[in-house]
Amino acid sequence: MPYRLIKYGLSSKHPDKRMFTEPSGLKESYDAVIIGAGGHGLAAAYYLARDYGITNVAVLEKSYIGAGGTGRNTAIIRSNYLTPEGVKFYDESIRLFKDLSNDFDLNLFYSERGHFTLAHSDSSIRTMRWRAEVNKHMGVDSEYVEPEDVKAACPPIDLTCGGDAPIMGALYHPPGAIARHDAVAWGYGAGADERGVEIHQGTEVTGIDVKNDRVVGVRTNRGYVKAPRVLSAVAGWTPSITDMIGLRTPLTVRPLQACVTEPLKPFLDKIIVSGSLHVYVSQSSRGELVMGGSTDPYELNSMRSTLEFAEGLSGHMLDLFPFLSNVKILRVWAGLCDMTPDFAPIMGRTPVEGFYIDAGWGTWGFKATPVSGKTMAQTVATDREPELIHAFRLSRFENLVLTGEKGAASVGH
Amino acid sequence: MAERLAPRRGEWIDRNRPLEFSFEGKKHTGFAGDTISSALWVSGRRLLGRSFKYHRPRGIFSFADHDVNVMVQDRSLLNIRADVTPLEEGQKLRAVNTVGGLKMDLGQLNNRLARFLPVGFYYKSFHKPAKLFPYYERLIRKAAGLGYVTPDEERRHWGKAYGFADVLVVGAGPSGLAAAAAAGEAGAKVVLVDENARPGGTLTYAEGANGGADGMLADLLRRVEASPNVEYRAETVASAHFEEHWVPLVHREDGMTKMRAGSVVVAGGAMEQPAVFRNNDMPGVMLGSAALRLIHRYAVKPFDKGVVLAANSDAYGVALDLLRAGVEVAAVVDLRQDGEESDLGGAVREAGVRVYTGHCVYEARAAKKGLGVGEAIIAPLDVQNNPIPSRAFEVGCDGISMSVGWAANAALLAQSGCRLGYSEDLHQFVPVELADGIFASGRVNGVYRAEDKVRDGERAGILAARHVGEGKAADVPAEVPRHPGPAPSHPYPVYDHPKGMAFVDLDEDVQLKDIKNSIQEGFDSIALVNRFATLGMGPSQGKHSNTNGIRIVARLMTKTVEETGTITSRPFFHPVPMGVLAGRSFHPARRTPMHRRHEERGAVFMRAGDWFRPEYYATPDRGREDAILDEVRAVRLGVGLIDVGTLGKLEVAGPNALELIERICTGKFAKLKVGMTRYALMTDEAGTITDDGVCARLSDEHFYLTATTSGVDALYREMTRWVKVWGLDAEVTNYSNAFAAMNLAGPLSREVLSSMTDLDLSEDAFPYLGVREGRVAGVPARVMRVGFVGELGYEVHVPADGGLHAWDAITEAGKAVGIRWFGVEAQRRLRLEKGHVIVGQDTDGLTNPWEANMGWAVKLDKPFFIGQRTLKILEKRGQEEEQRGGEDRRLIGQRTQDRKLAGFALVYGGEGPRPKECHLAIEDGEIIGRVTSIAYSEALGKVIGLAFLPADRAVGSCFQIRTDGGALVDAEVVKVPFYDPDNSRQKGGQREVTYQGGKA
Amino acid sequence: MEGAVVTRSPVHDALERLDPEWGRIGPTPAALHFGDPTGEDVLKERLALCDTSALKRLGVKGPNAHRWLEDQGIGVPEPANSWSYLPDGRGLIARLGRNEFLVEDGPEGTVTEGLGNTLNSGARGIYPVLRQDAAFALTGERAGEVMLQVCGVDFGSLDHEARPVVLTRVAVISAVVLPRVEEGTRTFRIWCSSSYGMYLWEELQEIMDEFGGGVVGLSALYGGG
Amino acid sequence: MKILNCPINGPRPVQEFVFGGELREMPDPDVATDAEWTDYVYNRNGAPGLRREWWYHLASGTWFVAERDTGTNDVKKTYLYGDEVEHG
Repeated sequence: MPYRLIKYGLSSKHPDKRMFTEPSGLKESYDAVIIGAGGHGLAAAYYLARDYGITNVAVLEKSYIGAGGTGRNTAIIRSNYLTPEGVKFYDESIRLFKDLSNDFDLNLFYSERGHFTLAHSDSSIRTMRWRAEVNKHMGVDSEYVEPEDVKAACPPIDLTCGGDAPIMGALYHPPGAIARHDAVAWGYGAGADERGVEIHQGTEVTGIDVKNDRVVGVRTNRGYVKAPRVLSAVAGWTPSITDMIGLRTPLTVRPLQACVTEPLKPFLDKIIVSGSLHVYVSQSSRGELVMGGSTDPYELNSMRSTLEFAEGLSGHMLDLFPFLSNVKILRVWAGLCDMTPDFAPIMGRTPVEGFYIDAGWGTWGFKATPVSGKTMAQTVATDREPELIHAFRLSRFENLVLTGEKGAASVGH
Repeated sequence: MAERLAPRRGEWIDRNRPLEFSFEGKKHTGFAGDTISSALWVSGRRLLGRSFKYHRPRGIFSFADHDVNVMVQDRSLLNIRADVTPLEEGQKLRAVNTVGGLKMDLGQLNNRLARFLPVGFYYKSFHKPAKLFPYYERLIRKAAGLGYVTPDEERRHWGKAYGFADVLVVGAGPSGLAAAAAAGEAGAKVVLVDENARPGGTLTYAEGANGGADGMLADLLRRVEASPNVEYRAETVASAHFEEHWVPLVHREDGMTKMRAGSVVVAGGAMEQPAVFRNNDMPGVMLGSAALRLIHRYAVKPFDKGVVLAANSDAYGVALDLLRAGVEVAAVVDLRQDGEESDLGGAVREAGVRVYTGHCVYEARAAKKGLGVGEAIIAPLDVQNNPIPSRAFEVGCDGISMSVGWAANAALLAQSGCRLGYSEDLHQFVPVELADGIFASGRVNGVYRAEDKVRDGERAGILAARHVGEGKAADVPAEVPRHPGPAPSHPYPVYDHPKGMAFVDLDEDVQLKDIKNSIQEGFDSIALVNRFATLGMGPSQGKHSNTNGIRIVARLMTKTVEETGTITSRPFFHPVPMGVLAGRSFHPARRTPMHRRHEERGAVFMRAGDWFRPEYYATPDRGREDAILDEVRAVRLGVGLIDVGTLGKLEVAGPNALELIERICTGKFAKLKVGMTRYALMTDEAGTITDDGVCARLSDEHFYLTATTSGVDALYREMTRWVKVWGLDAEVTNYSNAFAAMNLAGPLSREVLSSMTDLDLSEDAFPYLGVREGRVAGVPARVMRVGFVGELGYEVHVPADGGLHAWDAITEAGKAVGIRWFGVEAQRRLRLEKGHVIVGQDTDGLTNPWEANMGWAVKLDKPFFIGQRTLKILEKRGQEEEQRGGEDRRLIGQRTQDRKLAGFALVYGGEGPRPKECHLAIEDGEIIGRVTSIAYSEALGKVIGLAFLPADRAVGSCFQIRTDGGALVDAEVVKVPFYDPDNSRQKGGQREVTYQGGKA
Repeated sequence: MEGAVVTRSPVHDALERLDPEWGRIGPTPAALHFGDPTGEDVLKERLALCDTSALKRLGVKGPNAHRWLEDQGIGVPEPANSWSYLPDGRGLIARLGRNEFLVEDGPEGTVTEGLGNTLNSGARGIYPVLRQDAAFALTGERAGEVMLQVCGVDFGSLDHEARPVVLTRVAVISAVVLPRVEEGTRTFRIWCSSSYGMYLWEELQEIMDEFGGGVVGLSALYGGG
Repeated sequence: MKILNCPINGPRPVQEFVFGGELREMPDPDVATDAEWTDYVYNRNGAPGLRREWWYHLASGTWFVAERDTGTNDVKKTYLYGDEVEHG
């Protein structure tokens, strides 16, 4: 039995100290303010403090730690993207992810399960091979495989999908993993907190003050704070923040819904994704099937869930796994996705000096948590974007140089 | 050994229908009407399940699907909630989540180790050293889960219906029945649902509490039955509330009705809540309402000698009912200092039951042998409601019933957007602001006395009817005041114990101390406790744990319950099987009129959206590749026929038809002569290629525009939208389904067609790119001379109902010259030899016309087209870059700004790895491009293809393609078209074909 | 080699498999009966599916279509999305939205033919619409229940006096539904794109089997044959 | 399920419709600067609030305008393009 558990057994009192210090009041000014205590915001705070010694930082969260996309996503981590820029970026994220449990001394249950993206048409076969080729070129373990290989790795799957849209091939990505999403935010939060960063929950930003195109401070429901540097890391809530300083972006917001079943004995080892069937599924270490689909069919900034989602998802799940008819869906929820036209994020500096943006995380934000934190910390600390995120600048739209993560328009999470 | 009580009025079991079943391999009998749990309990079984984390012994607790102590598996049926699932003949039941059976469950080791597995333990361990984690993880994953699935099980299909009602009433207790009756009598169409097998709610079990209640029940049922407007559905769960009063009604067997209601009355009652004390999860410890249901519905004695834990009048009703059922009531332990003042209290004392006021059950202890309760440790409470262990004493018993309070069953209210507030008088959440069209009545509304519930139901029913415009006449009864007198719920029935095991959430084995520790670690809000301690995360979704959980967090944070807030109530109220949600799950399929012929000829189909298209026609003696080459050859040397009916086809007519086409397409069409066609390319506002096709001018104001199979619906939508925005006088009609279409192609096509049409096919009368209207095989047809496959060819469009006739006639006429049908794959190869682009295959989500070598189709000098402005910017930037001498033009994957589609041919002789579509072009270890199309051309005796390459690659220059397995093969940039470069053949010229034959 | 043209219902093959008694409407084979006519009448009252695709149809739209039809002596239903009988009392004219009309003859009707001859595409504000529908009739007491399995519209709440026409989704594809009572029998007339015809036919048939319905011929619907 | 009120076909479940995005004025391409044009092409108003949107009723091919609050999903009114008559 691990030592830590023995410690619990032997100590009469619960031995763990607070991960987050008691809430205090806001200071008058900070070197930097980060809006949003989700994974991205807290990761940026963590690396600002750890790598740049910038600790006079306030993370302002209108709700609670990890209340947004961090606690609502389906915790899939992969780097088998389409563009070299995307592949490099997400691969760095995976590299960082692997060390986090040790960095934090907190078990994120980072679990490499292997990730299949199924193709049901010759056009998606082409996209899968395209991704595989780019991935391999960038040194990412990723291969186009045949239906038999899918069956071998995931015996319960019905390759015919009920005869309707047979599986014709797949992109296999062995490093594809899942992790405890909440713990990622908690780990970064605790690490930042430990280094002196203040995390203020229940603190809503109501305005941002700009003087001659430079950020000077932030207004909140708990008072005004001066800050020369402000990072917005609020994903689905970004447009409300950028509107405060009149910054125009291509972001539109749609709900993305997900659900879990009752716990089942483990039968699904792999992460299975089907763009054309709008399904992605993995089985958690608790035994629940964690499932999601594609974003809602129209823009909406509210996290209501719909029956249509549960109906559609169930139908498609049963196309893949017909024997799950009697398995019950326990809980359905939604998160908000800030979508970009090219399915790549928006990161870096903005026309407003001192205001930095980390957005456009659509359905792919969780897997980028560590690398976005690291690169945005560098951007905020040095006021220069690292090469790794050049392709994600906001200016790419005005310059008509998009990043094409959408490729031939294929979906995946 | 327990046994059935004497037959009692209103019992739910049918004693004439005994049912045999087995549990954990042992045979038992019960009666029809029993639930699995009641049948097991009456058979003397007390250990019915094991808990999720510690594998602690568990028995009946809420007996209402508010906990999952008793979850069983019946062969392939998993996670059956035994408390509420009807007993059936021949069920072979096993408890879920045990290791080696329920009794000897090895998992209970975890219980011994509990102190080593505190809250969030899995976050704190197993990750060091990292290399050991996979090993721990395997163990943890194995321990996870409840029931198991059986992969060879077939899919079960449920029907799924839409439903409509003026008023939906949820809950058929006294207030629900009254609401349904009142709404129905007011003239509203009412649907009344209840998850129980029979209507009546509390009236079917709480005899002591509402004496003479069944008279009331009978009256209510009479009223409901009398009303033709009321439809009652038993065993039906209102599983959630979605936008616009959209409520899925779920029935185990009948599946789901998606009910749209004009208004909804939520009369779901209240869920009894447990007290928290050491070992409160032990078999034999149960809620008072559970004990009563056992007695009154199933004639089952809950235990022989019981202690009644009390904090409200209900407890005294329970005590009386227990006595009547022949249970010895060892003591009533009342948490309240001044006990029960109502007559019920008196009645209990008169019955000689010992009542301890201001006391609590401090601990439950197991019987010497066995896993159930053996005695209750009772301790007095000080004025702060803290137990005084030093003065504790024990009372022997085999059961403890808890009646300490209720939680409003308000899930639907919360989901519908009603605001709930915590009433400090009632110590429960009650609706303070109702959403539009939502009404609450009964205990969910804080109304507890039977007669009050009926009045409250009447009121809600009439209001709900009025909301949909019925029963204006009926006068609305006055507001029914919330429960007067002592609160039905105790504010804090939570009693700590140094040895722990005081459970708040039984699903997840969440103890009181776990919540304390979560907060100590800084997870100091209800939301974070919910996530960190997994409070309320289990299969019963906090039904028995959220209320106490919130109270505990509030107490520890020294906040009010109101300030502490609630845990968001998410769908579904009870979990719903995926098969029920999926229902029939329709899979639409589109077929052309010739589909049957394709099947007969052994076509191998491929899907294009909903469409079925023949990829090629399988021939017995030839493989796929050969069959396709045969089809290609037939078109090049003779004549072939392909079904192109899935093509998009748009009719554009009216005075502004031309103007519309000019604005939608990149080319110029003003000078297009009537009777002629021209290639049409469409871009979006970003200048990205979205679709292409052929535009035929049938008259000055009448055009026929083809588009891609997958693109046409979006194109049609956009065109009709722009017609509105631009105020054009033009009609666009989507004829993609109305017209069948086939392409007759090959040097002999004219010969074949001429035999069956009134059209003059001579070169001058019907030139290349011409369009004519006439008859083909007697069917009115539009015929276009197109060159997609690079041979003399006629695309014949006829009304769909004549499609098969025309197809058969052409085929018949072609027999003499060996006509051959060809499929999509052959067509792709034929067009590749011509270097024609397929939008969506040779282009991607960012491709502009120049990149696709289609600059010739783009007219930047015309007034306007969608995307023109962006393309002008791109052109300008291109020129600027040109002047800058084109530095910084490194190609990065497909994100280049100066890539171009180029034709290429492989230069290897003989065998070698064959590149595939989307393989990458590589130079100096860098990606310089990507293959978009590639195939073997028999005509040229080469493997040819199209690839995105740097724009400056000249014909004759070489590059390499990385194939599967990494081998690089050499390719040379060659001029397109590869085949018949000056297009003389499709223009009808009779140039000789040089046909290489042979294979790569 | 111009043989007599034969046009086919989109579900011709499905009908053929049931070996009906064939008749013809113009160039289109129509299934008149499947076995014993009296049996069909019983089915028709309980629950039956009938292919009416063979009936002659004509479509016209545009701002002046309304007036043009009146000029041809066709009584045009006034409100958008409503229908009325053709003068012969057998065929019908449905107004799809505001400016589009679907005219359908009864089995022996000739209205569409007459209109077709006078309808030339040149005319201002009048655009012929080539109708190539799969057309079905769903009849009987239980027809409403079947519709509830495939369509989210509350037909029960519609005012049938107003002769509503409903453009909606049936089994997730677009369709025109005309609910009415024909000689005392609850009937839903359904038109959908011919390419989806076979799909919708099979879905409806499967559901009908569950509800104890069956397929009947055109004569069961229109009598005679 | 969300109900949309089509000005021609009346109230229908949202699945009968296709979302057409926010109703936006195209700047005059001959007058607009490159920056104004690319702003029109790519930038959007993603913040919650009342917006005029395009919606399309599939079965009837009807385009219409809905005034919808993207924060609450409440549809204030719907009408045909160019005619602002209220339809619930």
